[in-house]
Amino acid sequence: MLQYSIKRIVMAIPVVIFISFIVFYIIQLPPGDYVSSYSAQMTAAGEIMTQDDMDQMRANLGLDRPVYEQYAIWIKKIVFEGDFGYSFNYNKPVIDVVKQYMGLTLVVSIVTMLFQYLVAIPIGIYTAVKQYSAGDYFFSGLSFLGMATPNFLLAIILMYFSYTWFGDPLLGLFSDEYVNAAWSWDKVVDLLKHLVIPVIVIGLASTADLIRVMRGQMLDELNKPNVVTARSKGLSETKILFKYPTRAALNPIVSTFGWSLSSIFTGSTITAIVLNLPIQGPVMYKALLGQDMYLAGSWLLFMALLTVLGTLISDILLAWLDPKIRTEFRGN
Amino acid sequence: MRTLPIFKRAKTEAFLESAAKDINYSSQWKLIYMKFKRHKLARISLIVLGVLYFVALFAQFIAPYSLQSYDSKYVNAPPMTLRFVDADGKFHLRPFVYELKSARDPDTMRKIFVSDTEKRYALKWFVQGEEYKFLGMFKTKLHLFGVEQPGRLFMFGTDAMGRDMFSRIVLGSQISLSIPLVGVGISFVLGLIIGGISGYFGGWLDSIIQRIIEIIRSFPTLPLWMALSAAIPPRVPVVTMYLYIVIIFALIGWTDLARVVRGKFISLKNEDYVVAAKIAGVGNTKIIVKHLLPGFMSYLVVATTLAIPNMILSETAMSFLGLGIRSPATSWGVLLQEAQKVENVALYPWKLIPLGIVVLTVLAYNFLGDGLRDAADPYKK
Amino acid sequence: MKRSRGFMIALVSMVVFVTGCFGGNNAETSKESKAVESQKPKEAAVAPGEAGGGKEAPMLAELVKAGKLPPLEERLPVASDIMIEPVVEEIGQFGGDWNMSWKGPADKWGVGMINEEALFRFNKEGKAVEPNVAKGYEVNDDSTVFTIHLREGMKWSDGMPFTADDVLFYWEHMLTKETFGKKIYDAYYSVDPVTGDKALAEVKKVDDYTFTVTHKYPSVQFLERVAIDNKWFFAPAHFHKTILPEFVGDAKTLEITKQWGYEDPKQFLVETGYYFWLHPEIPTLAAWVAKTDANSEQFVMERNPYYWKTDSEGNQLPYMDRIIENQIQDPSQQLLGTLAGKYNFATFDTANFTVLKENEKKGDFRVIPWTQPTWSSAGVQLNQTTKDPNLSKLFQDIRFREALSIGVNRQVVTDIVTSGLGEPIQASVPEGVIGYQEGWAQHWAEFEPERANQLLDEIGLTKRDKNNFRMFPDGSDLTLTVFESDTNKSAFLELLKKYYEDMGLKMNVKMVEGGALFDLKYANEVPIHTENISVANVAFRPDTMVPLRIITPWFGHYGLYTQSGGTEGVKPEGDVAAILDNWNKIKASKSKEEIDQLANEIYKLHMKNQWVIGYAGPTPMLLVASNKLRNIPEGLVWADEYRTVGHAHPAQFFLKQ
Amino acid sequence: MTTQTAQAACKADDGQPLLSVQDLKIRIQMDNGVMQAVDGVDFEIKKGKTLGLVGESGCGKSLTSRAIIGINPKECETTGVIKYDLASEGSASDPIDLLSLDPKGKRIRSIRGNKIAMIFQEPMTAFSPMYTIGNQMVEMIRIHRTKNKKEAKKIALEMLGKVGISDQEKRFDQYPHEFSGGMRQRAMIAMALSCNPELLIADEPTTALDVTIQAQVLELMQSLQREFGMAILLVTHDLGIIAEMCDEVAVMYLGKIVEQAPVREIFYNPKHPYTKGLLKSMPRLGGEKSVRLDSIEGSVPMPIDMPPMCGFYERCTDRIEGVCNARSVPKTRISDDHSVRCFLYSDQQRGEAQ
Repeated sequence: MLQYSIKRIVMAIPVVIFISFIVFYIIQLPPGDYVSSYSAQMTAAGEIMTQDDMDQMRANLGLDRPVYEQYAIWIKKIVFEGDFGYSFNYNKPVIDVVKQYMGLTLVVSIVTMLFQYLVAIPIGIYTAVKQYSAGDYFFSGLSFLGMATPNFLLAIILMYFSYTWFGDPLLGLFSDEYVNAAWSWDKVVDLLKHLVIPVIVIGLASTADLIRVMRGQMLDELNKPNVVTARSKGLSETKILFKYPTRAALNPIVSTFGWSLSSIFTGSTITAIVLNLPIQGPVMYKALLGQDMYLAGSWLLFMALLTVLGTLISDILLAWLDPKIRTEFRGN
Repeated sequence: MRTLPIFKRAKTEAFLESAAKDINYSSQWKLIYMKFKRHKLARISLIVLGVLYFVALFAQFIAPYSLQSYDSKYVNAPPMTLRFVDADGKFHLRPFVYELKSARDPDTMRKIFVSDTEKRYALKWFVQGEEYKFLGMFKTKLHLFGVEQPGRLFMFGTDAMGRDMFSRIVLGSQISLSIPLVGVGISFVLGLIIGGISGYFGGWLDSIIQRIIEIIRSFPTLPLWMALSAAIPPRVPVVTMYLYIVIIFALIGWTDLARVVRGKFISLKNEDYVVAAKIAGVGNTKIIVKHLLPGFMSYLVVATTLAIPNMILSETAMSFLGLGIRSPATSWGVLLQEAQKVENVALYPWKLIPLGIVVLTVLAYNFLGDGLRDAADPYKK
Repeated sequence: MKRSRGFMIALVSMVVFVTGCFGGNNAETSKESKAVESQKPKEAAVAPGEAGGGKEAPMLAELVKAGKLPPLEERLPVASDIMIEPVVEEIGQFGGDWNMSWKGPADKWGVGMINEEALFRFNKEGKAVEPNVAKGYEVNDDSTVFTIHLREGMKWSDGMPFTADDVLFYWEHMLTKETFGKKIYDAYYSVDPVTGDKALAEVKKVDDYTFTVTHKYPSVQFLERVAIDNKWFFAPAHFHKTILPEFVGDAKTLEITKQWGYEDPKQFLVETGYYFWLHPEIPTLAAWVAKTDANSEQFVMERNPYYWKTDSEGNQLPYMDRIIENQIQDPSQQLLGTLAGKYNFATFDTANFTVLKENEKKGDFRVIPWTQPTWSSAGVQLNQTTKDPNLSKLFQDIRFREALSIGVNRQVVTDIVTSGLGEPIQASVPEGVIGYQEGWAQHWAEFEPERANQLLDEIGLTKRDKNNFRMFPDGSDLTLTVFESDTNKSAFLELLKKYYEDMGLKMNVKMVEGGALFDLKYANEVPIHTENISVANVAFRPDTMVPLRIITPWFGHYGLYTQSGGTEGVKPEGDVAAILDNWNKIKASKSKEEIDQLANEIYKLHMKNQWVIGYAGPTPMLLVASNKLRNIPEGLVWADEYRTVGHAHPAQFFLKQ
Repeated sequence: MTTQTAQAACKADDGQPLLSVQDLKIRIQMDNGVMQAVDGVDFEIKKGKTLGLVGESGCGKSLTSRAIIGINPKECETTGVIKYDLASEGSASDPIDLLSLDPKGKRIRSIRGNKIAMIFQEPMTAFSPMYTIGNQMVEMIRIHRTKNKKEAKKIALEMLGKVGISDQEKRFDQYPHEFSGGMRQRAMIAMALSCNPELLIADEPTTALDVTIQAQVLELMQSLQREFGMAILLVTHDLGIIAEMCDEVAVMYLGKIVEQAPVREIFYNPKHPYTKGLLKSMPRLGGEKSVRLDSIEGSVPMPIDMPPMCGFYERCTDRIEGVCNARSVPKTRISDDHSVRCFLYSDQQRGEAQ
């Protein structure tokens, strides 16, 4: 197992290097650079940006150098100094920007994830055990509805209803008075209140997906002969349900955890924009649009790393959860 | 009558299935069909999808108006009610609508619409309207239904430019229901072939393919699309551009399927019957086509039907990011993106009708996939 | 050093605290007499010291009590130099937050303009400037020497005195050294009427509160142009001396740059020297000063305890304690937040008019429309120098522009695009704004499709392709490509496409991202763009109407020609050359009348040529304010030159309890 | 333990049936009607004896065997009486009706695995791949015999040894996939016998195994039966196994027992055409291997809404038109221990049939 993991990690290194290059190249691909995007914004606000101003700015930011040179400098700094570069937009080192948003991003993602698993797995089991019952149809319908409604629209609708019913559209993650306040019990409550809509909106689609997967897996497992064997042994139904089909059905779900690793750190971009959530997704989206390239680049690189790592984790998890593969490694 | 060698069946499957199987010996596909027929929701879904695709095919004929029938008089008009009883209490067999009169509220500038009960327009079949090309072949002015000029029929109300929402939904279905199929088709073929190769042959080929998949999965798609949409010259119509985007989407999106296919191939290739075939000297292609593919064809069918609604939804997301279709070309994504404004939710809720249609379509596809899944499941009766 | 100063302040305030306590009770009784006195500002201005705590915000009074702040009269300029800000409705009450939404630090100007103190600011009508930071000025007869007086005893927000040295410092060590990424502004150059040579002004200190600006040639509009180009003709010398390399050396500046979290010293100096109001560390003269990092979710600005304006009763402004800018990511959040009363002030364009109006009662706010000096709310600019020679020849043909203008039904466009708030008129200067011309609004404004087609035929666009679109006489493809980055324009562009194509002119829309569009403009790759012209007075700000540099789509590379001094770009001819000619005369002009007359010529040339075609008249800017937020004037002009909301003098806004 | 089994072995001779199935009917609701999967099955198993239930796949033999301990899916509507003698519990006089017990209840669960154990045809799928063999064995022992983990493991190891698995300690911690097919089935048997059941239901226990292993497993079962004195219900389609293992045979066709007799009777004096057909298709010992086996012509009809007739009618070579396809076939007693359902033998009891 260890050997396998090491082998996989070693193989991931050239992949990551290649990805870093691609990432940097692609970020440069859309026309214009940070300075033109910045100048366009400032001009729209009434400021006059002349060619000279822009040239000067490009020189200040090192954007006048050829792409490969910029890439080399960037990578060199990452590797040797752990410095991921500088965000033009925030006037801060990239690391600081990422840090600024990481806390709340993790809160949103983890709460959403908990919501997903806590809701989806029991419902998945229920709908499989009671296949074709009224409850099955109800939950299936609900989960499909969640799947079918585009996030951004659902977000707007929920915000509007929250406004008409409670007088507060619950924008962002905190009420105004708590944004800059120190952490307190009230602030936590306020955060939880504001988390309801994001969790529903972000979580619904994947919850629906999870319910379907869980239901399908359970249906497969429930009809396996080992369930009959277990029954013939005199086990109680509950024990059978949880020890045999549920445990087996959870395997693929647990192993997909690795896949969602990168999304935990981003949060849902579109939903976050609509709901005004101060998390990584929109920050990175803005960075991409505004060609704040070191921020965007470092972030994309980070995401790529997580994807590679996530795949690795998924594979290892899958191997570890499947005795067949696990014992093979033990054999080695 | 066919011969049934009773002692040759070394393996019997789960008892219930065997109870049915030997008694009524049918092919796998026939069985799936039979089981599918029993899934009521899936059957209804199939009918719903049939209707939707039929409407999409004859969209220009079914839609009373075109995509460019802007009319400043009827901006943001609510859906009209089809009436049978007129203002005098008289019953009419043929449903009709009243003429809409509009004026702006001087304070809020909102368009106020009042039915003019003096003027009735009966709903008619096969009326003359705007000219279009029927199935892209010949020109005609005939529309399935409508009311006579100058009357207007807005069954789902109008948008901010005075266009009939019903017509836009109908015409938008052409893009929304067709382009996703292209994307799914490409992903499907790529995922199947590459995943199959990776899983069947294994070894260094598998390693390389897996690394390539990892690279593709971590591709930054957003800047890629931004670059693409900037690079495409303005003369390329938006629909074509969107098609390109979907193709790129598919070129990236096949990796998921490929991984599943690979997994299935790996587990199937060690099954006795495949090993037996290999020992017997059957060629690789034949093994794959004859022995491996049927083993999870059902899974593929299901995965595909479930991928289509995802594609439809991702189109709406692309429209949100400004990378999708742009009006006057219309897709459901465009309509949803237009609806995504507080003022529409607050004042003109009928603009959310397209959401209902998208939900319906996605539901139909999902239930269809679900039905297929249940039907293809050999353990299910 | 800093610590000892703090100690001094504490000592002084201890003394004042005692006196303040005694004066407190008189505040109520003295109020009425003060109202009468307000006619004579000087006496009123003396009052705060006497009235004690009642004349300053409670939060400051507390600080004074606690000894953390010197008493009010020590913070204000000398009585005679206090600026009395007239209130719009009534004398206000202290306290409360001014809650708004903003798009984050990218929207620097959004928060900058409303909280800006210029040396001279535009008056209510916008026709002339009035003293603001400056107390007053004198100018000699030929408009070459401007003597500007500052306010004695006026202080920066950190309590350090503001003097002519700060002006001189700014001039000598920042502006002329170009430390903050901007070239020396045009306003500081005077032009030789004969040769057109430019000469840089000289700035000299007379005494602590007086300085002179001396031009080589007459510069009639100097003050107005400073009010636009370089609102703040000063900088806190005591602060900038601690960061500028000239004073601390390059190494130290680099160190400070890193300390502040910046990467590049030059960029750091741009940020601190130009966008100073976003940094809590930098003292300003503004009513509110930054308290938090602008990148945080809430950008908070707090009242400047040394603010140098009072109301007519001697209450130190601003009335409101804080500005709170809540970061939003999507415009819909501003709308929802406003409806829900989360923000007590916001500005909207007309698209949201109906939903705002319908919720006025429920949301307890009011919609205040301000006019905009915009020529149109939907229109196109035809790039006269576009790359394709066939196309530029066509665009330069006045008949083609007329055809494009009359081939579109403005009634329909206006109704759909402006929700009925605009007029179906030509792009023209609105009535009441400088440059207004009789009949301009109706110029080529009728919908005459037959005549439009006839004109196009006359030009020679008679050949048609297989889709029945017109081709150039040489048989090449004729496509009008509109570049756009604003998705809100899509409805208009759709209508435009319909009408243009009805005329047989193929039209494509290319959506590009803002930055990319900016680059394309510079590269002269944009044949048609939908930018609207909005200018309060061409004589103050010529950039959109006179081809001086590349910025406005219609004149394209004519601008590059002027900017490069004739080495690059396209040489302006005909009426465009005439416009430049007039502008050069304005720059060298000796009298305001002459300038007005020349400016009018420029407007007339625009009316005649209609390089900018408008299809829907201008719409108002909507200010939405909570009913509690008072003193917001109605019917002002919303213009960048007047600093948008800043024109309403927000220091005197207040929250009515 | 040994005394208990000895007792059971003793009682085997006194003629009291351990299990008695009467008029067992299983109906399954299908889309196109009700399938009568098992239609009035009667049989008895005496203590220590082996009953073979033979028939083609889908004849309902598996359903019948599973119905005994109530582990059919809930779609199976089961009626009839399944009497089980709980003599060891000291209520010898009053056998209980297993069918009347709640299939999810405690009572039946205490019988499953404990009194009546079952082994299945595919040990690979019958074991869960997720847990070790040891885990799955101990689980059962801990329900019925001892709560103590260590003791349970000891019993399991002992049982593994008994079924001929060497290196038990290691095997105990292995997963099913690490066992060979025969080994798995041995483990299955070890598990089934670990609670000393009185009745072992073996549902095609050797079908999935190759011939040599088959023989070993059968031998194992026989020797264990001798040791523990349990009764066996052997469900199979293989007459060879029947011949080797059983005392009595019941031949099932289309949900009905068409012929029932001691094993010798069936092989030397088959009555029902179906039984005859089966025997013909059986490879003869010493017969030529290359000769293709006979098979019975025709396919089995679906027992859905069947009219009263003989289910074998269409495939029967000896059918009587107008009789076999016109009424349901009554049971005919040929001798004391031989009965058959066929009109060919029912002349003398025609009155009864009508």
